[in-house]
Amino acid sequence: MLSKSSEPIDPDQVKRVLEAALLTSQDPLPLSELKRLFDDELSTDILRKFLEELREKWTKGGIELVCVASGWRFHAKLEIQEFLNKLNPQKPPRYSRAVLETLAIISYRQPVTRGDIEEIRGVSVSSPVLKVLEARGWIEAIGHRDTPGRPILYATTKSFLNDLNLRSLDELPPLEDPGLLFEQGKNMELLPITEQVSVSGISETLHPLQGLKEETS
Amino acid sequence: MLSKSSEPIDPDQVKRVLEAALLTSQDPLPLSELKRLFDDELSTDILRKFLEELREKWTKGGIELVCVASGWRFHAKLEIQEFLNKLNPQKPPRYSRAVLETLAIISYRQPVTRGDIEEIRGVSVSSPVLKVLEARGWIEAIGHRDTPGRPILYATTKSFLNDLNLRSLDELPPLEDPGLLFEQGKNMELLPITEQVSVSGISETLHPLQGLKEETS
Amino acid sequence: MSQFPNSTDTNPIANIHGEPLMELPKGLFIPPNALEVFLENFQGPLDLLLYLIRKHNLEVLDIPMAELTRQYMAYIEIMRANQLELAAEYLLMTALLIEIKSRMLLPRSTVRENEEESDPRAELVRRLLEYEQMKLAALRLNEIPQAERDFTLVQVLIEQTVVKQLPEVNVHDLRNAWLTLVARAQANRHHRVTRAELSVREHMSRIMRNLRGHEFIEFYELFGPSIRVAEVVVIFLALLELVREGLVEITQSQSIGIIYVKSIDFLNAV
Repeated sequence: MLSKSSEPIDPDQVKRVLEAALLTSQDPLPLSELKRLFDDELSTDILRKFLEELREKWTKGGIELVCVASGWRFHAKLEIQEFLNKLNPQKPPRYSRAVLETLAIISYRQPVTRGDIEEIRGVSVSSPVLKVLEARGWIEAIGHRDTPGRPILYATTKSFLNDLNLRSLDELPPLEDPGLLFEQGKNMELLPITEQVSVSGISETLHPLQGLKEETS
Repeated sequence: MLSKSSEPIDPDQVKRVLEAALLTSQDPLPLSELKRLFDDELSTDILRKFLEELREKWTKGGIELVCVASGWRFHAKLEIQEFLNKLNPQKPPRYSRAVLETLAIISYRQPVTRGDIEEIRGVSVSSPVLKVLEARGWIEAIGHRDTPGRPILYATTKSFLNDLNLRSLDELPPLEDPGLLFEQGKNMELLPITEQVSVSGISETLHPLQGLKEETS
Repeated sequence: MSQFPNSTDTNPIANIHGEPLMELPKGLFIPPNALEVFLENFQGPLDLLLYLIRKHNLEVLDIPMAELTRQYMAYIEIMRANQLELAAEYLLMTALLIEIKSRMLLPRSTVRENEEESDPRAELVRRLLEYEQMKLAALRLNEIPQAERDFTLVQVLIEQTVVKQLPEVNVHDLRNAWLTLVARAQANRHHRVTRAELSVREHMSRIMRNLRGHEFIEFYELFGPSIRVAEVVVIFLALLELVREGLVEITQSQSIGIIYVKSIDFLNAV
């Protein structure tokens, strides 16, 4: 075997082992680690030579061997990346219901305080929800309401209008008269809670709990 | 570019992309996924041919291309693993007999409930045993049996087959004919003790302690 | 693991070939923890029985029940003598073995009355064989090379060059979100009026009132339809408070099963 010092080292075997180690390692491997593969019987120079040969061998492949700060590792070449991206087409993420509702309230009722939002939504509004929208540059603090505690007033930004292709807030879709919502079975798909108002039973009473889960996400 | 149907397909480029995709993927890639790399412009037969060529190419390397339940993937060859183990001497623990027997029952008798497993093993199955297998992604709840209490039905996952380098459950080792289990001198490894001294006395009953090290852990 | 000394004056306990079990010697030379470890080696009564059958070369398809029962009992006795906690399954098996043994002693005519009654050992044999089959399967399964344990998977880095995508929102999303809010507000209007009155004490009384005259109510019944989150929390707190004060009892017969709330008063009255 390779590790026995009495036997001559087989260069092909060394390269096979080096290559397998680098292909299977999660992290870059420093020379000190790579040496341990061979019980420290190979000198740094010899290892480096083999690594250079490996690098050379892979220059025509879809992945390449590079030496980074913490050691050697393989990574996918940039020009292959576009193919690999086809495997994992990134679906655009979606905002949670909490974020969307908060944004809707701020859009239609601005300027509003956090308390206003909580009042309308019936649940507390967590800081991350507002932070997400602030970080996106869609809402901003525009002042304080002159009530005890002087709560921050939020409003939407120009950037919000730009990103939604609106010239002004007037172009937001008009809201229907809430009174109409409960007649003629209109917009029923929007009403997860009210649809079985008159039915009593377990399924229905579970709804508030389900709502809770979504809110806290 | 390769993806444009007007241009002829460059076999080297196809193999480069296939290889890079398989080397960088976390999970085995089925043919359907691999096709997407080339915008579904390559037939299954052609892809299979390239995959075979890739497999052939790597037979002399430290890693090998195999086809498992969920598709194609690379892994380190067993004979190279002994070198790699020097980098990570810590191996995942071996499963206890309780876990292994539970896994065997689920593998060969699926779908089964916890009650089924207990019936066969003659002892209650503790939750951690099932949890270990679920956490490993080897078993999953696939529904409920329509009996009182609606017990959960368990089955093995594709990931289980993948991890054992199997393409389907058919490739599991066949079950031994029950009638032959006790033929003279057969399956002696099932004895918790290795020696079958016919000496009587307490001292004999203590021998199993020697076999213990392998069993637990 | 060190060898245990062979105490010369120890009487045979786990007996071989028909010799009856002698009385358990008082000074058994088994460190209790060693015995415990030995017994832990068995997965249960079936495993122990299979061990005995193999060790004593008993015919599994024609089990000498007297012999097997004696062997089995010997182990149970050792466990008891050492005051090891014995899993219920072991005792259950004792009962089963004795029952089979006694059924085999019944005169044949009685057996024949039940048509062609099968061998009383049949079910036990079936279970033993099935378990042995699975034990063997487990061994074979464990011999198959496993990812991570026996071989490493290839994992080459793909750099995340793609900029993290931000969620898209359009005006319809906004409108729908708003309409949902309005709808919810309508549905909750009735409750909103009483919002200021939400108190834990009040809901404790309400729960107790609900329980009056009932043996129990289901947990879910406590939460009416279209209830608001704040109210869920208050009702839950009220329930916890009632439990703490020993006024109700909460039971659940199986995980994810129905939770029942019982009034202690009712329990006492019955």
